[in-house]
Parts: sequence; structure tokens; C-alpha cells
Amino acid sequence: MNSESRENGYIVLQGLTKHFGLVVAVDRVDLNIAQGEFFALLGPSGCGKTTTLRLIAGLERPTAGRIFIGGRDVTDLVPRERDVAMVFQDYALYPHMTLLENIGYPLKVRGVPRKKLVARVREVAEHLKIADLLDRRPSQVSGGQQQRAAVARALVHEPKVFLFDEPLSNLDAKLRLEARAFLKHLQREVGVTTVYVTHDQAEAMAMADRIAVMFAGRIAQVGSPLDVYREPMTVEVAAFLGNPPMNLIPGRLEGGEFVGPGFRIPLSSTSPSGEAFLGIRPEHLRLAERGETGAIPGRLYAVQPLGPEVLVTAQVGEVTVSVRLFTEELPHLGDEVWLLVDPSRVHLFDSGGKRIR
Amino acid sequence: MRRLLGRLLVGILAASLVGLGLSAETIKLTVTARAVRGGVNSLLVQWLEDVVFPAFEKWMKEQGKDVEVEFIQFGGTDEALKEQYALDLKVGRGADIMGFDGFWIPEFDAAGLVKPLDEIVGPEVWEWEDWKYIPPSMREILGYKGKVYGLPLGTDVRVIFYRKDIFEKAGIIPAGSGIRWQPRSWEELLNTARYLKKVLPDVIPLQINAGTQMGEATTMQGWFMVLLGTGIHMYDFDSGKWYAKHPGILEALNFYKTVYIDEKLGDARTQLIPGARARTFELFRDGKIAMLVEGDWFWRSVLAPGSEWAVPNRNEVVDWAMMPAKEPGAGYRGQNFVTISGGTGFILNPNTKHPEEAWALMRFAFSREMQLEFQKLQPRIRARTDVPVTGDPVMSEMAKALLPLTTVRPMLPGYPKISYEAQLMTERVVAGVMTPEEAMEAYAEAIKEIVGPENVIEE
Amino acid sequence: MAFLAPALLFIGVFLLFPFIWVLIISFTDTALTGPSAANPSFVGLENYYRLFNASRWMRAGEFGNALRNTLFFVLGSAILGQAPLGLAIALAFHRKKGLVRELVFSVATMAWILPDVAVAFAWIAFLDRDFGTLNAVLGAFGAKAIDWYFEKPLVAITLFNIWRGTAFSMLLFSAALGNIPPSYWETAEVAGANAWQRFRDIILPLILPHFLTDLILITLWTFNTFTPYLITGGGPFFRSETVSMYTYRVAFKFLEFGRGAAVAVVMMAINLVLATGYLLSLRRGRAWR
Amino acid sequence: MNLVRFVILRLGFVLVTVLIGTFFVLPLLWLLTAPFNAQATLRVEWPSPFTLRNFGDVFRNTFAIRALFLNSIIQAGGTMLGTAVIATLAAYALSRLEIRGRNVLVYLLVLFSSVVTGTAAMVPIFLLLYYLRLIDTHLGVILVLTGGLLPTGIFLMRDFVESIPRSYEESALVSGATPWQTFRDVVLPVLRPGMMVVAVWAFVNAWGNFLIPAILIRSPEKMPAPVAIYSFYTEGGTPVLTLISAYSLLYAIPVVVLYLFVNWRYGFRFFGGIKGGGK
Repeated sequence: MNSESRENGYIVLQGLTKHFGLVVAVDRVDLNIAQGEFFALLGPSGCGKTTTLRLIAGLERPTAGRIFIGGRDVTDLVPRERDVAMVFQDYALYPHMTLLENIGYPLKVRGVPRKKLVARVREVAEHLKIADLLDRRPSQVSGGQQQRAAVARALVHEPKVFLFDEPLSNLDAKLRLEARAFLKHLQREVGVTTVYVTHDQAEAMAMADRIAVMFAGRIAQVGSPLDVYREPMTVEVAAFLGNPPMNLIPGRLEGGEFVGPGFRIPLSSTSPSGEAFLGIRPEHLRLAERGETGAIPGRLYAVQPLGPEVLVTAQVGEVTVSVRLFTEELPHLGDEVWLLVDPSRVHLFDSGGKRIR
Repeated sequence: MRRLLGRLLVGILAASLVGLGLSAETIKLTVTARAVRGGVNSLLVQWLEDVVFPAFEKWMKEQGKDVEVEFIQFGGTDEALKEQYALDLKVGRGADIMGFDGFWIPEFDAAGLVKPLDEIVGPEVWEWEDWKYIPPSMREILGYKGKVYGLPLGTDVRVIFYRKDIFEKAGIIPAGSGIRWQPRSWEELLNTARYLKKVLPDVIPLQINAGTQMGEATTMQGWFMVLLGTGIHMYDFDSGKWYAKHPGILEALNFYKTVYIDEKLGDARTQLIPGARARTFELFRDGKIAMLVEGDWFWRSVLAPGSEWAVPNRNEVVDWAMMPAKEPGAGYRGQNFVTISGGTGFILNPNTKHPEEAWALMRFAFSREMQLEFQKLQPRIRARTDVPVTGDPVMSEMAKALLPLTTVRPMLPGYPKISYEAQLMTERVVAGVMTPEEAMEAYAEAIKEIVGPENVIEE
Repeated sequence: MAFLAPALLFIGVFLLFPFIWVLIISFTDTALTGPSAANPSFVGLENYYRLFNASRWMRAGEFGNALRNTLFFVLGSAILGQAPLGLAIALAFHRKKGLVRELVFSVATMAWILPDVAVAFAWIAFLDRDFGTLNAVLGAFGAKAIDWYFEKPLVAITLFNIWRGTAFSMLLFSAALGNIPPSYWETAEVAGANAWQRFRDIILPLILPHFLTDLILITLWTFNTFTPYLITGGGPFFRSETVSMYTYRVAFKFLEFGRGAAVAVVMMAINLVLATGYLLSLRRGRAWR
Repeated sequence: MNLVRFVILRLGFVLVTVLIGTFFVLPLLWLLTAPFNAQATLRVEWPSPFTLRNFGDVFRNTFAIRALFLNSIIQAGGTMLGTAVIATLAAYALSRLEIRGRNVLVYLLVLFSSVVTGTAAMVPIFLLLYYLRLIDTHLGVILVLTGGLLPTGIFLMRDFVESIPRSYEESALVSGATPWQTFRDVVLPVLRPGMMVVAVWAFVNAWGNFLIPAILIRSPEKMPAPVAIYSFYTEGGTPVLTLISAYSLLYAIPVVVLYLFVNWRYGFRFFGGIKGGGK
């Protein structure tokens, strides 16, 4: 995964490390982000993704490691010298300025003449469909409009890099979907290299060209959304992606078979014996008849009709397992259920959480 | 608008040119005192600014000198002024001529902050021929250890002021008889008070100052006036020691106790509240106090027309009597009656850049002519024997009767602190928190701490 | 950081430096007038010894008396007066707008910001025995006139200080309450808590840090305030003399700065103890955060 | 039943409000009536005869008028400016600087200031200013007052500063602003209500301070109002109530005007209330 060399990465992080006192927020992170790429940093809160973003922006100084943007070592540069733009989770629109002044601020500090500034702001604002709000103050426009204004401010001075820090988390669900498409479209259009931090796997998958999944300050996996989804390299990654996430059932590997609580599944490839996790996505399970061979026995936990699909949750041993059924009808179920696995779709992880194969 | 600005600029330029011109040749003298035109001691400002300074500047001009005198008004309290002087003098600043209260001199001298006239100006100070009109007692007011630091504006005496109208109403004096009341002993004084209390219960018969609220007024108008009546002073001038414990002190304290605690002939509250003195003046003006021991400025300034406590028909309803000793002949130096004098005046700042001119100004202000001018504004006992109290027979009469009997405070650095302890001692008795014995004990303890046990008399 | 430099300079030059100077002269007989002014000498702990001379410590006009008065004054006016009253006003008008709130807040704030000398005169008039407004009001209800400044001087200045300083607590608590999300109140309300329970269980724990901050500041200010001196002068007979007035009297009556400095150092130590106590409880109070 | 309870509660609230309001207003009545009374006493009474002569008399005291309308304005204004600006800078720096124990530091400074600005430190301060050649200058008074007020000013300011989201500044930094531009364009405007509160507070304190100018100012033409008010005392050291009350009223007006202005324009309140945005 580190096959790309420094030369073909537009943003390059080398051994990037950040300590806050005794806490290691970012731990020896190496990344290559290509020019024009939409790159997402995904992970649970506290995993170090925002810190990584802030290191790229220059808002934090790394404890160790180097940062390159466009081939230039920017590690010791202050933010203004890096020519980046950032959209914050709370948008950070200044309450005392109108949208015009807010959006035009990066131009103002660059000494752009007022007339040119207004023209450029208007251009960007028209593009983002907030041109008629420019005289208002942030408190006088809606959340979605604030979000667009914040994006406009990032766009206005044509930076080399966009940095987004969970820019959609303050929007309601409907707006969020709209904004997703809008941002993705916009990024394609302007073609600026983008680093996008989010904890929402769906958002990351929907928008990014590539994703880096971070846990505890380290990068667990980098790849295209589908690659990461299809072939998670660790239990953590597997459990983080997908909604609902991958089911993980603890058990043992014995002679080419996975032995779980009350079931055995033959495996296509042989693996060394020992404790292991069986990973299977909810859409790769289906309901079976009682006593069908290889069926996993469980107790019914909940049935959730979602419209185009039905989500069935069952208790298997100590864990709950989700099954996604692509049906609009509610299945008639008793207390006991049997789940059937597609053996070609299973993922195996060793006791340390690493993918086997 | 622009024209106005232009004019302003021209004005400023002109002023600074004049300023430059002045600084080259003109000698600038400054005088300060606790006085503000239209406020505190307004008459002093009027006298200096309207009369003395123009005349002096003219006189100097005739001698070919350009001198400009400025009066710096000070509006704060006496304590604040004293503090200002101390700070000023400590860092070598301050006005060339400073209004000073006589009893501050020893304290300032001990700190090396003030100097005698002849040390500042030189021995030629004594060449002034008018010294012969200024008697030693007047030189002592701003003097210390035989040295003279300045010249006093005058001196004062203390008496009992009483309301004739109340006395007539009570039948002590027959109305229109012209008879004057004069007690010969404390007992007579107290009996008059007792009688007034019985006949006119709404009137406070006698107020004699006590407590720290009254400050130096307690020491001068209160404590000394009683203590001197027992035959002793606060300080024994022969042995150079302070009286710490003495039967006289006890007698004086018991007098206070009789007046304020035992017989309630006076109102202790009025002595102890903030603004005690104003309240007292107010009560006297309104005819609520029959007898009040006060200095002569009570007559010439407090009760005088134009004051807020003015009694319109002052000369008809107010009269005065001398303060008697405990018994006839039992007073200080065997006197029948007692009084004490103090005074304020002007000293030279040892840091003055123009000692010669400053001394000239001082001499000029204390010339007979200028003092007579002041006398027109405010008749009182002046420092010069050739300046009589004119225009106010009451003042003249007081001076005549009491100046031979008067004494002064001990001019010693420790005096202000001991004076405060004396005020505190009277307060403790009048507030009823200590017996006279206990109060004297505490007083003795305190003054031993101030001057050392070897410098006190305990009898 | 360059932003901090001017403040550090000011604080260093005008606070720390004079303080060190005060500390040094507290061991000398430095005075502005009198014999020791010419050449002050080191007197060791004598100034301190005189402060704590056991035989007369509690006598009127001595340090112990002033300390006892100060204790009453601080307890009465800051802790039992300003803080609860300020909180009460803030609570009463919390989430209310309008003329009444503006009026009450404005008059309370006026009392806080008007110049010392002016309010001192106003209060001399207000509590005067014969002419005072308060006695006139009490008289209208048939109460006997009280000679406030003579009989109850300490109560009088305590009352004055409550009047003078409540605005600060009021403004502080008002801001603190404004920062509590309304949902907290509403949750409790829905849960069936009455007004008192809501106050005790929700508001009080949330504003506890503010309460302690408020107490630190108003205690220190009240401890050091000099304004009541303009009203009673510490009298009558030192019955309303607080420690700051005592310092002033010792230092300025006879310009004995050595002694005055010793009192100032002791005052500082007392302030330090008070503040430390509050700070410790503040730390405990914030532990749950 | 519920209605009765509501009415009783409502009445109780009104009663308590009236009581509290009365408590704050009553002591000030004298200050409003006495100046217009030809014969003022300590009693609150409708001025009869009503007169403006007291103000005329006050205005004839040029010393006091100069003190009030020139010297006090210079000294209090300078202190206000100094304190508000320096305290804002320092509070900002402190809140953005990660130092352990900085809270304790601020408390200690507040502690210091309350003692050192008192009476005892006046001697060193006097001598210090003498060596700095600042005795008897407005600047000297302004510097000393500012030094004394700073710690509490920082203390009051700190919470305002901490209520500003970091992202405001970071966003400006990433936008290309220098730290100084960030402070000027983003932090300062957002802090304005807080600065106003601190400014009013500093002005009020400087406006009322007697001791410092009394010691540091030596010439009457530079004395501020709290010192000059003593020129309305008589020789006996007692106040002339008519003039004192008239002067006190004049003396109080600038403070009231300043408060009303700031309250109207920015809202006179502490901490918070900023996040909602500009109005």
C-alpha cells in the first residue's frame, strides 16, 4: 500500500507523529494523497484523524515526521504559507461579519482590492447559490446556507488543498445527503486535492476516491472505498464499515472448518488451527430452514422493516448477528432462527484481529 | 472651522513664545495652602491672589525683577495636605512657600524635611527690621528648638461660647440686663449645666470636645481646656517629660465622665459620630446647645455672616466666657482661667530655587500694610503687635483677656501621636467602654511606647 | 507571546515590585515624618509584634477588633448578602425579558458603578437618624427611628455593601444561568421536580463553580474595600473599623509606613488563606466535569 | 385552585421585585433631590424652592469643574483604554497559551492587586513614579491605575475569550491571516462586548479612585473630581450639602451615561451570550 512514491503524491505524510503530553494522538502516519484526489480520513472519534488534518493545515506542529504539499516541505510553515483552505465542523463563520465579508476574508488578508474581492465572492456565492444572502450575517441564515458559506470561504482564494473537518455533522439527515452530493460534485468540478475527515463511514464511502481508516492514532488500512469494504484488513476496519457493520462471530479454526457456537462451516482454503473470528456482512446471510446443513442457530432478537429491506437481528452465542433481507415483506419467524452463510463471502481474522489469507 | 483652527494654532504659538520669553528671565514662585477660592479658606486665597501677589509683583518690578507668583489651591483635608507635604519634601519638590500648621514642624524637622529660615535664606533673614513687631510667642508658632521656620497668620485662643437667648430663657441671666455669665470653677460650670438640663430638657447644656472624630479639635478645645484646669499640661517643660499618669489626668477624665456619662449634661453621640463637628455647629446655630468650648475662629468664621452656620443676630444671642480652672487658682501656673493657642502660617520650602525672592514675598505678605489688608477681610489676632484686631470688638476683647493666660502645645516630634492618644483616652471614657483609671492606664502604656518609658512622668 | 508582554510589564512594575518593597519595609521603622524618617532602621518583627500584642489585641482600635469587624462585614455583606441576593435576582429574571428586568438590573448596576464619594454621601443621608430615608420609611410602618451609624454602624456598612456590590454577583449568575441549556431545566420539570428541587438538583450543581468564583472575588473585594470609611470613618469608637481602614489609619495617620506595611502583609496573608480555601473547593467542585 | 396559586405566585413575584427595586433606588433619591434644593439637608424632600443655583455655584468653582470635565476624563479615559486593551491582549494570550496553573496565576494576581492597590503600597509607588519622572502627570496616574486594575480586568476578560471557539481563529489562520490579523479581524470584534464591560468597569474604578491621584498629582490643575470634591468642604472640614450633592450628581452622570450607552449598544453582562452571533 505504500507503493506510490513521494513524487506522485501531492500531499505526502512521512512518519507523522503528534503527542499531546503523554497521549499519542497521531502515531507514525505515512500517507500519499494524489493530486486532485478526494481523500477521506475515517475513524471513530479520538482516533487522531482530526489531528492529522490539523497537522496538514499547520494548526498543530508535529512531534516528529514531515509533511509535503505539492513537493514542498511545509512541515515548519505557518498555515498562511501553505495555501490550504479548511472548513470546520462548526463552520467558524464570524458572527460580526456579513457573509460577504466572511467569504471574502481570505482575499482580504491577501490584500486583494475591495472591488475584485466583491466580484470574486459574488462569483463563488452564485456558484453555491447563496448570492442573495451576502448581506446577511451568519445568524440570519439557515444551517445549510451557513455550510455553503463556509465552503465558499474555502473556495474563494483557490487554494491548493481543501481540508474538511466533519463539515456535514451539524446538518440534519436530509440536508446532509444533499450536501454530500453537492460537495462531491464541487470537488470534481474544481479538481482541488481534498482531505475530508469524518466518522461517518457512509459519508466517506459515498464521497471519497480513497479512504484511510484510522484507529488509535494509526492508519489501519488505505484504499478505495469498495476495496476497503470488500477486503477489510483488520477486525476493527471490518466492524467499522457498513451499516449495519460486519457480523463478527468468535470461534475456532479446526481442519479447514470454522467452529462457532452450535455450527460448523467448511472453508474453501485451509488455514492453521486456532482461535479466530468469522466475519460476514449482513447482506451475505440469509434465513434458512431448521436443520439445514451449515446453518447457524440463533434466537430471534428484533425485526426492523426499513422499507426496501428488512433487518433481522439474532442472538448467536454471545454475540448478535444482523441479517439484511431484500424483501418488502416481513418474514414470519418463530423464536428460533437459522442463518445460512455464503462460504465464498466470509472473512476470517486471527485472534489478533488480522485478516487471514 | 479652518479659520478657527488657524487662530488656535497662532494662539498656541504665541503662548509658547511668551512662555519661552518668560522662562528666560522671569522668576516663578509658587505658594500653596489648604485653601480654595469659594471653598476652604477662601479669604486666604482672596487676600493672596487679589492683594498680596499683584502688589508684590509690582514692587519687585520696581526693583527690576520679573517675578510671577502663583497660588496652588489645595482642596483636600489637613491630613491629606500633611501627607502631600511629606511626600513633596521627601523628593525635593513642592511649592516655594507652604501653608503649614505649627505643630507639624517638629515632626517634619526630625525627618529633615523642613529647615529654619536662616538656613534656607542665610543670616540676612534677621536683618528684617519688622521682627521687632513679632513677639517670641508668635515666632514659636512655627518654631522648634529656638529656631524659626516661618511666620504665622495669627494665633487663636479658646473660650466657652454660650447662647445668651437660652440663658435668658432659663432665667440664668435676666433678659436685657447686659449681665455676662462667667463661671469661676468646674462646679459652677457644671451647676449651670445641671440647671439648664432641668429647666430646658430639650437643650444640650454643655459640649466639650472628646474623641478621635474631632481630631486635633478634641485635644485643643477639649482635653487641654480641661487638663490645664487641673494645674498640669500634657508635658512638663521643666523636666522635658510627658505626664503619663497623674491625678490631674484622672480629674480631667472624671470631668468628662460627669458631663457625658454620669449626668448626661452633654451629648456623647454628637462627639463620636462622623461629621461630629459640623453637627455640633449646626446644633449650636439652631439653639440646641447652650455652651460650647471652641476656638475664636468659631466666632469669626463659623458663626460669622456668610457661613452656613451663621447666626444672623450673632452679637445679640451669642456671648463668651473664659474656661475656669477646677478651683480658682488651681489651673495651670496657678491661674484662675485657662486657654491654649495654636496657629498656622507659611514656611519656606528648603528646596526652593529662589530663596531670596521667596523670603522677599514672605516678608512682603507679613508687612504691616498687607496684614492690615487681610484684617479687613477677616479680623483676628495677627502675628504683628502693630496690627490690632480691628472691626470686631469681641475679638479684641478675647485677645486682651486671654493672650496673657495662654500656653502652647509642646513642640516635639512625638506630640501628634500623643495628641491622638489623648483623644482616644477621652473617647474611651465618653463612649463608656473604660473607666477613667483604665483609660489613663492605656494612655500611659501607649505614650511609653511612643517616647520611651524614660520620658514619662507617672504620679 | 507578545500579547502578554504589556500586561506582564505592568503587573511586574506596578504590582509585584511595590509588593516586594512593602514586604521589605514591613521589617523597618520607615516613616515619612519624625526621627526615623531621616534614617530608617531594621526593627525585625517589632511591627508584627505590635499588631498581635496579646494584652490589648481585641481592644477597640487594635488589630483584633478590626479583624473581628471585618469578619462580620465580609460574612454579612458578601457571603450572606451579595451572593444570595445576586443569585435570587438572576434567578427571578432568568429567561425573562422586558422593562422590569432592565429596570431592576440597571438600578442594581448603578449602585455598583456610581463613584464612591457620591454614594457615600447618599448613604450618609439615607441612614441618618433624624432625616434619613430609611427611618422615614420605617417610621411610616410605625417602627422606631434607628440611629444606624451610632448604634449599629457595622450593620449599616454591611447593608451599604450589600447594596453596593450585589450587581456583580447578579451579573455573574445571570451569565452563568444563561449558559445552562434550557433542556436541563425542562427535563427536570418534566420529571416532576418542583422549583426548589430544580434549583437544588440541577441549577446549583451546575453553577457551583461560578458560585465559588463569585465568592472568591467578592470576599477579596469586600475584605479590602475602603469605601465604608467615607461613611463611618470606622467609628464610632472603632465599632465599624475594618482591616483596610485599620491599615490606612496606621499607615497614614502618622505616615508610619513600616507599621502600615506590616498590616498590609498580614492582610495579604489572610487574603491568600481565603483564596486558597476557595481554590481548593473550586477544584473539588469541578472534579465531576 | 391552580388559578389562585398562579395569582398568589405572581403577586409574590411582583412584591419581591418591587422590594428589591426599592432597596436599590431609595438610597439614591437624596442624590436626585438635594442638588435642586436651595436649602438641602440630609432629608429626601421635594425641592422647595426648586433651584438650579447650586449648579451655578458649582460651575463657578473652576478648579472643581476643570477637575471633573478635564482631568477626570483624561485619567479615567486613559485608564479605561489601557486596561481594556492590555487586559484583552493578556487574557487572549493566557487562554491560548497552555501553561499549567495559569488559573491559579490569575487568581494570585487578583489577590495581589486588591492588596497592593490599597493604602500600604502608596509609598513605593510614589517613589517609583518619582524616579520615572511621572509624578504630577496624568500618565503616571493612568499607569498606576492600569497596573492595579489589570489582574481583575484579565480575570473578567478571560471567560469572554474562552467562549470564542478556537475554530474562529484557526479558520482565519488557514485562510491566510497572520496572528495579528486574526486577532484584529476575528478575535477583537467578537470580544467587543466583553471589552466594553471591562472598559466600563475600569473607567468606573478610575473615575472613583481618590487615593492614587491624591498622592501622585501635586498640582491642582491636574486634580480629578474625587479630590476636587473636597473643595466643597468648609474651613471646618464639613461638607456644604447643597454644593456637594450638586457636584456629586454631575460627577455621577458620565458613569451613568457610559453604562446606559454600553448596555444599550452591547448589553452590559458577563461571559457568554456571544456565540449566538452579532446583533
